[in-house]
Amino acid sequence: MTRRVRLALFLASAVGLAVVLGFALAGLPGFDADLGRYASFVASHAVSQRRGTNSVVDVAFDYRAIDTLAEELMIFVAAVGAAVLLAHARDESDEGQAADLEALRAPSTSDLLRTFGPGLAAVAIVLGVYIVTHGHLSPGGGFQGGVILSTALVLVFVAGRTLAAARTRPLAPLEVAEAVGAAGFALIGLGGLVFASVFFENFLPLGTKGSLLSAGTIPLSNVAVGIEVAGAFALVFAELVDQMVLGRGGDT
Amino acid sequence: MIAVQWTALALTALAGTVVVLIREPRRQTVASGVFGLVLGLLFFAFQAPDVALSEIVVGSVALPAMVLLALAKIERSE
Amino acid sequence: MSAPALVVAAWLLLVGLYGVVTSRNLVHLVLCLGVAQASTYVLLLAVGYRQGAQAPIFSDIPTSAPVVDPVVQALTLTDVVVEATVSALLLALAVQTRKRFGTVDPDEIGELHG
Amino acid sequence: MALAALPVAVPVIAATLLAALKPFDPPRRLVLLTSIGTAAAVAVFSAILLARSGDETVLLWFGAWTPRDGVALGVSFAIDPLGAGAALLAGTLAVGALVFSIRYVDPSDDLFHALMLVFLAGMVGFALSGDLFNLFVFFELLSTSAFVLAGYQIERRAPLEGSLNFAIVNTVGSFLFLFGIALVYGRTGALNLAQIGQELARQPPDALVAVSFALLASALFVKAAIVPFHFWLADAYAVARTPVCILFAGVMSELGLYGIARIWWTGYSDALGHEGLRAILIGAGVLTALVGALMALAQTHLKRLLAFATISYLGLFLIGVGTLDSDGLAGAALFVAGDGFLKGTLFACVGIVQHRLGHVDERALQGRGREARLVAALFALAALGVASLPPFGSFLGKALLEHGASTVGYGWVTAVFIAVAILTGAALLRAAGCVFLGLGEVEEMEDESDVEEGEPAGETEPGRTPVVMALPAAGFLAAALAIGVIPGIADAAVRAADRFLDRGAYAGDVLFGGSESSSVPQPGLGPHWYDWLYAAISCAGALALAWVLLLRPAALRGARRPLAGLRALHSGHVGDYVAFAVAGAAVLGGLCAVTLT
Repeated sequence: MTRRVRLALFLASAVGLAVVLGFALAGLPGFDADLGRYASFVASHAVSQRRGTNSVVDVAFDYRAIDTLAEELMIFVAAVGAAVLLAHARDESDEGQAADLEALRAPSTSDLLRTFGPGLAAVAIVLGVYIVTHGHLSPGGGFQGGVILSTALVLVFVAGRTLAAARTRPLAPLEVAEAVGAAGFALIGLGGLVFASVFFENFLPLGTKGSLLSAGTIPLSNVAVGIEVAGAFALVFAELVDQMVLGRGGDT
Repeated sequence: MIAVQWTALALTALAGTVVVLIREPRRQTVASGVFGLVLGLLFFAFQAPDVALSEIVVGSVALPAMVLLALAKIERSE
Repeated sequence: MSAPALVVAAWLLLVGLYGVVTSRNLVHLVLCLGVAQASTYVLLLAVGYRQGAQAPIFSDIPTSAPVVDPVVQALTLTDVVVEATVSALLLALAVQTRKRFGTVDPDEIGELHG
Repeated sequence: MALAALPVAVPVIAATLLAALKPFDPPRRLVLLTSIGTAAAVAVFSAILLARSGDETVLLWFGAWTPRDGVALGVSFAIDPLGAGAALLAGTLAVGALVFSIRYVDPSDDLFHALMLVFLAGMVGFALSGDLFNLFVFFELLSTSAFVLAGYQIERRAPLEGSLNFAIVNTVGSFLFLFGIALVYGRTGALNLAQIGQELARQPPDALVAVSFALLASALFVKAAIVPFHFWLADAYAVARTPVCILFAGVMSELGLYGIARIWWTGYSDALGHEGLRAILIGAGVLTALVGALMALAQTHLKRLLAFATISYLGLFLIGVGTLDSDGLAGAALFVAGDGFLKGTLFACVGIVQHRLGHVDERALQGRGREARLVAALFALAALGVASLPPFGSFLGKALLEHGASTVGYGWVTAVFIAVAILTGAALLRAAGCVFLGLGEVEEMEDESDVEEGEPAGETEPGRTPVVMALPAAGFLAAALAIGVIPGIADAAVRAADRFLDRGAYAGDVLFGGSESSSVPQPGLGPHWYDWLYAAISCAGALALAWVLLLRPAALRGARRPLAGLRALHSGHVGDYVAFAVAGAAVLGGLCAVTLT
């Protein structure tokens, strides 16, 4: 199709879809309706059943933990996939690799980042760990904290330290972290089957509401997910940085 | 609806449209980061702090970082 | 009074898809997909929002307080992760596309046809 | 049953542990044994579930969150024979595909196996789940792993483009899925399919309910490659590695149709009109079947040919689902299983040809397959099986399906089935005649880029077929045959379909711990004399048309021009594909809103 035909087809269809959606959305309840039965049950029982004060995390990591397992596996696949999809580019520019790493160490990385990188990374690590471990109490959790932690890892990368020290497998610790984190969450689910009776059933003491060690397996799951997400996102960043660095060597 | 929600909704629609209309990738990435922040604000206004935090770390930190790294690669080979 | 939020959700979906269909650059396309994806967050949260209710986090409020729907928020969290993963994969593909085809313009990538 | 979590949990844990070991360079033998063993375990678990679910729905509430007063708190696997059967099909094909990959895949990329296992876990989870949002996450999980698997040969251009188109179009589909979920959740406040069904049955149908179903169906149509959502499939399947193609064509696309049937029968069947939906689904199925068959005829790239044959048959399966009848659904299930194994054989044969000769295009292969007699025989038999040669499973399934269609007043679809069997069978047999017998006059290749392959050319072994490649090909063919001849399988399928269609019984089992089934099981009928006649016409027609195509091509020159227009639509441009998908969603949404309420 030519660009014009494609646009015409899309615009006509979009108008049609807008009309259809308009009719459908008009049937939704307003902001003054009562909550659905599922939602109101969770809202009124989550804290007493789970002792975690953040009912969103209670849903994500307990009532619907299997959803979150599949979601964590998606992150796992994304990290593995980014490595796979970017792998062959690296093979090609092998010759330039050593020189690239040299180049990265010296003037190409901004001195500012190299100086303040570790400090920023430390802040990000503290913040990330806090958000991961307090997911069951306050907004946050393994995913959000994990992404923040991954930026810390990237700051270390961009500061040129890890890459410069790279030998054969600079990314191995990240690969292990993301896989072990994902496996850990699945094993927590399996723990429910082994120590209780059903996959993902809680098998730890619930503790008292509001304390750090409460809500049974939820904080543990958050830590596993945090490790996985931090490793996975850092891996994706690192793969792209790797691409950038090596690409420069190959093309100039 | 209260004023904050109205404002956040209007800003969201605007920012989303701007992201689509900017065709220059680097500026678009910046716009996309702003869009992520605006969405985060909207989600706070809709009493969803967990989602807001997620959207901010993904939409304004992780995604723009990935895009900029990818762009650096794409443009460098030109 | 939920109409404005629903209109914004539908708008983001359509405008994002418009960007996808007309895109001349895969990186631009990925960000447009992100806009369309954001429509689903807005819609889900709008479905769960209740006027005057608070966030479903009971550290500072009694468990009897009216709260917005915690379930849709958990769903939206998953949705945000989906966006991040798909974007990462598509960006990796875009980088490779640049390498193999010398372009990131969908109009000029024409290996498969018929 | 608590063990029902294992067919998902085991591959997940195995995959993540394989990835965790990767930096330590585990021995290749260990990786292969783990992955094949895990897939075999999934197949065994699924078979157990299939046996256990024969009499009552096998229920698993994750986290032990059983429902309270008819409100589902957690996520359930609600397993009946059709779901367990789909999981079993996925597990079995995965075993074959992984065995096939022993000789095929570059030893260096060991994460291939981890990805295959996650992909398998996603498919099994999708087949077993009884929760709408959980269906979505498993759907996304299998999609994301599929994007990566499709693009594995990333140093080549075609896989890259195929993977891109696949990822973008499917992601647009997932937005539609989420809109559908948000709408139905807003209305019912429920995510569990049984609970959604209970809530929707209580209220009069309106645009919201109809459109939410249409959006869910659109998303699943993308996966199931129904016209006009189908464009990405040929691009992705033509370029992926053979073991991946076996799973894509044999079970992944079919799961999209399974999802539509599951969502309709558990959630919407007592809320929306059946007549309207029947017309819509059968219409879409007929269109898809014909487009796929015609496009298959126009291909010379063997994998692309198989991809369009897959699209064509997905259309036929949709007709079966669309009869909204237990015979039709039972027939479709058997047809899917039989055809899935036949497609496995065909893809494996093409993979062997590629491995031995380094090409997958007829024009480069003409007559070069003369030595490969075993492969030729397997390919030709499977091609005739596709054209519904008795007693393959495809014959039995198709006969049952056509019986279902005629009981709901759509007997005329038999003509479509025969036409599609002739066209697709002829395309496959023509390819076989060209490659293995050297028949026909082959046009010059227009440009070199067309023959770019999905596999590394360096590892060809012209002399012989490796055992690990021949074994899956033959095994799949035997399985396709077994589905056609196991005594009582048609009865069992009809009983399973009857239960699948019984929304009240499903809801009772899931939400209230058991129920009396209201349906009276009727014995499934074996093929009638006219089914044998149809099969004879299909096979003879396919052979005759293949003969004409190979030896008298001039007779059909006139058909080129109309076909060229159809081919031009398959442009490879992702913008086109997305525009068509949006158009499809708008049309489907409009039709559902008008006819179902």
